[in-house]
Amino acid sequence: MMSKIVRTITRLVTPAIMVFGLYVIMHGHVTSGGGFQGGAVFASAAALLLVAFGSGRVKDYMRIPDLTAISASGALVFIGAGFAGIATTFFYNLFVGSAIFGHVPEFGPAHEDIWTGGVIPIMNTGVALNVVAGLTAVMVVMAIASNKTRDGE
Amino acid sequence: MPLLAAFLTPLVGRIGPRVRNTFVIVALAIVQMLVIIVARDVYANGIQIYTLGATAPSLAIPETHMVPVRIILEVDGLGAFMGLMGATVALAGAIYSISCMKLETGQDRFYTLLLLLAASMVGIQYTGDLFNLFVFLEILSISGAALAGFRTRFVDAVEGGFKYVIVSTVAALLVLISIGMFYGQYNLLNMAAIADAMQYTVIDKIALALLVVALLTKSGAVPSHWWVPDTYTPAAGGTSPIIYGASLTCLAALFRVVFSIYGLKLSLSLIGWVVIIAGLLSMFVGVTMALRQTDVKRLMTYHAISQEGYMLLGVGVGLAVLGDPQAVAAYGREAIAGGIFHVINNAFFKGLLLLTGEALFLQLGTRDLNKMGGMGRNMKWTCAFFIIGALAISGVPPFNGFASKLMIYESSFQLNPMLTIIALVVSIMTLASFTKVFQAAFTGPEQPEYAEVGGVPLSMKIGMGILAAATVLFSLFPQFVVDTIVYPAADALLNQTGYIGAVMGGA
Amino acid sequence: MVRKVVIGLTMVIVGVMLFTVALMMRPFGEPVSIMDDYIIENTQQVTGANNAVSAVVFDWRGYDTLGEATVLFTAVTAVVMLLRKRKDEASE
Amino acid sequence: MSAIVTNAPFIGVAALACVGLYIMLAQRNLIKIVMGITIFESAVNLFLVSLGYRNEGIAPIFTNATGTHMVLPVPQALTLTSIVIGVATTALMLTFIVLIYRHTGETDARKSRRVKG
Repeated sequence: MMSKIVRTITRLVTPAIMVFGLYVIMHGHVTSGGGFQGGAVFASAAALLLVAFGSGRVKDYMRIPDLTAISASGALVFIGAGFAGIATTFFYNLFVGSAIFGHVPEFGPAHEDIWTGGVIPIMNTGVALNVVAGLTAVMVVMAIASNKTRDGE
Repeated sequence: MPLLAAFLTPLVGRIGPRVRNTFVIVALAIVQMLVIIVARDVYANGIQIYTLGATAPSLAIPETHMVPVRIILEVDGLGAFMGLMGATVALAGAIYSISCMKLETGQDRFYTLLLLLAASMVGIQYTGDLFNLFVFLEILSISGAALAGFRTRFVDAVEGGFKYVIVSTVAALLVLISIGMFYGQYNLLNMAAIADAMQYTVIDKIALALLVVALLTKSGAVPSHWWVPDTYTPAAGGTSPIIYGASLTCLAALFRVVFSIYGLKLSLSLIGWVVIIAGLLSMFVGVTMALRQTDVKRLMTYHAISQEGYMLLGVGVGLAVLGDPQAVAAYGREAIAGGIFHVINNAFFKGLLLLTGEALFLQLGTRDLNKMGGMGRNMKWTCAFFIIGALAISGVPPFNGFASKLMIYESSFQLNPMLTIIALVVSIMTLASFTKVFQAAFTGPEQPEYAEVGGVPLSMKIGMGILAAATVLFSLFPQFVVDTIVYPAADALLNQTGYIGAVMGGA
Repeated sequence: MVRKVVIGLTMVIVGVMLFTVALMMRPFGEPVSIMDDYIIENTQQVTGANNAVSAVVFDWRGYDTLGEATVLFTAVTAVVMLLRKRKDEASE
Repeated sequence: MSAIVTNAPFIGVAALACVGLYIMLAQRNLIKIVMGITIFESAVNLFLVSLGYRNEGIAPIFTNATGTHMVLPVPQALTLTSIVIGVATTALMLTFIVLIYRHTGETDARKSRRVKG
């Protein structure tokens, strides 16, 4: 548990970090960024919470089994997107040219169009779930463990 | 779609955390089946390639372009062979683990990691892409380290896991640097394409040195063998044979790199002799260290190092003469085949021995040979399995260990008789050391404090039984096994042109 | 003492190797780009994505990313497993 | 001589790698060893990224791009992958250190490990 200033600032900043993380994830196929980067940004919000409020409070509303389940399901979304194209080949980009995310931009500089990229946005989301939940789980577990170690000594 | 196995394994690993033992076994059995299907296909039709994400699986190189862009899975004889090995060992280890892990917590994750380890073993063998190899190597090392450190209440388990992760991370980083060197020069990541473009510059030589060092380290050959016993000895339940299988996988990855990427462009005799000397040292140091051990699993681990020496010796002999077609035909091919045959034999009987050692530990609560005795009466099955494994590993004639060692002896004799003599001496020392274990653990007066120890649970018997059955099967039909699966694997290593041609098309 | 020699030797060998590579490598900023040119030219048509890096990560080399996600998942599983509460601990 | 100037980034990478390696080998504290590995790893990542640099190239993103003279995208993707892998391994190594510390109350390699790496 840190001082009041830190906690207040954390309250203010955390939603902004999360929104920014989401933006990076959603626009991963259009601007720089992507599931991994956005996921890491998102997880840094969790890290901030951990530092500011201590592992004791955070672990009450972030439960490890849930986090692992989310992580696994994110990976499942990813691999599911890969399998979607198995009729042609594994990881075949199925949705290019279809109704979902199917717009195909012209070669060369193009303007922002979020409905592009075929299967990539979906994979991005899956990976992001994986990263967010995974990193958060690791941090929470390690925070708890190191606290326990310190108290035990 | 011959390569479904490779896709299916990671998927199965994902579902793992939520479903339990039966599912794991079913999944591994399915993987085993798919691996066998793939292997049959490869042996029937030659190298199979599968381009991920292309409009057609066989479209390795995009039209209008000269080099492969996407990741290509490429399965040749060696890949199929090693996949078979990995899947079998993983299956046996998993079955074995079911009953002996009952007392532990965190089983869900244990099985997840076990599946991931199995997946990565198959993945390493099937990939045709260098970077992909690196990625799977990392999966392998992380899951392996975690499994090694699974019994967190023992400090040696934790330390073993830590060593494993440090060693493999450094090794993987060295691999990554060499990948960067290839990429910088040729802008390629596909192994076949790199082999095609290879000009054998100074940078390539350095990359080769780094790769050889890294992969030898990971497979635990002698200059860097010190981590092996610490990691295997405390490894939990059925995992030690699987981790051992993982080491052998790294060994196979080394063969793949040396033969398929560098192939004839090497200064062969030099590298060949480096490999041979590493092999000899491994053999000798491993077995002498083993003779001094009283910890039953540690002893077996040192034997594992020593046996790895045989494989390196066999393949090294083949490598040393690779440039000379006559010598290859005369004994090089046989040497390589012997080395590879020894890999799979060893995975089976060494895995079996490690499992029996683990069974002793679980039932008696100690790994110290001096405290054991008379267990032949109480643990009849374990005793029988141990005898099979021990005879096979020391190369006693009817068993498969003899068949593969004979191939290595014969061929290495033609290169240099000294090699054969050392190998024979090591073999005898192996036998001596296992006789000692047998006497200490299974015969002799019954120790009063272990009078109530019963036999092992059923699933452990099945797990050991699978490996024992494989050992016996290979012993009964060595010629058949060698002809159907070993020689194709050896030929796959020798046939670098075919490996390149499958991807680059008509090269 | 032996330790220091070993460290020194390793450092010298690896250092020489690395610096040789650094010097022998083709000039910085002028990469060979057979594979990458193809990707830059074809990314938009084939994958429909504007961000070529994302396209490489998820489409051209999707299998690597699968492996990568698996690595992360493995590590998470491993960490959670290793730091789990043990039975003997829980009973305290 | 000219190679030293043009390949300065690669030389920097090599130097960084040597620093990491030295820390890895010479330090006794487990956490410092992990730090050494991390430094080595960043050197490798930098190596990969710098391999993909093209003189006066722009980021390989077509949105609002002015041309197609771009930095190579593949090394960036590879680096992304290897960074994530690095995070994973570092987490695992630190976990092991926490466990070792719990058992021995030490993070010193001399006391908690029989063989030194």
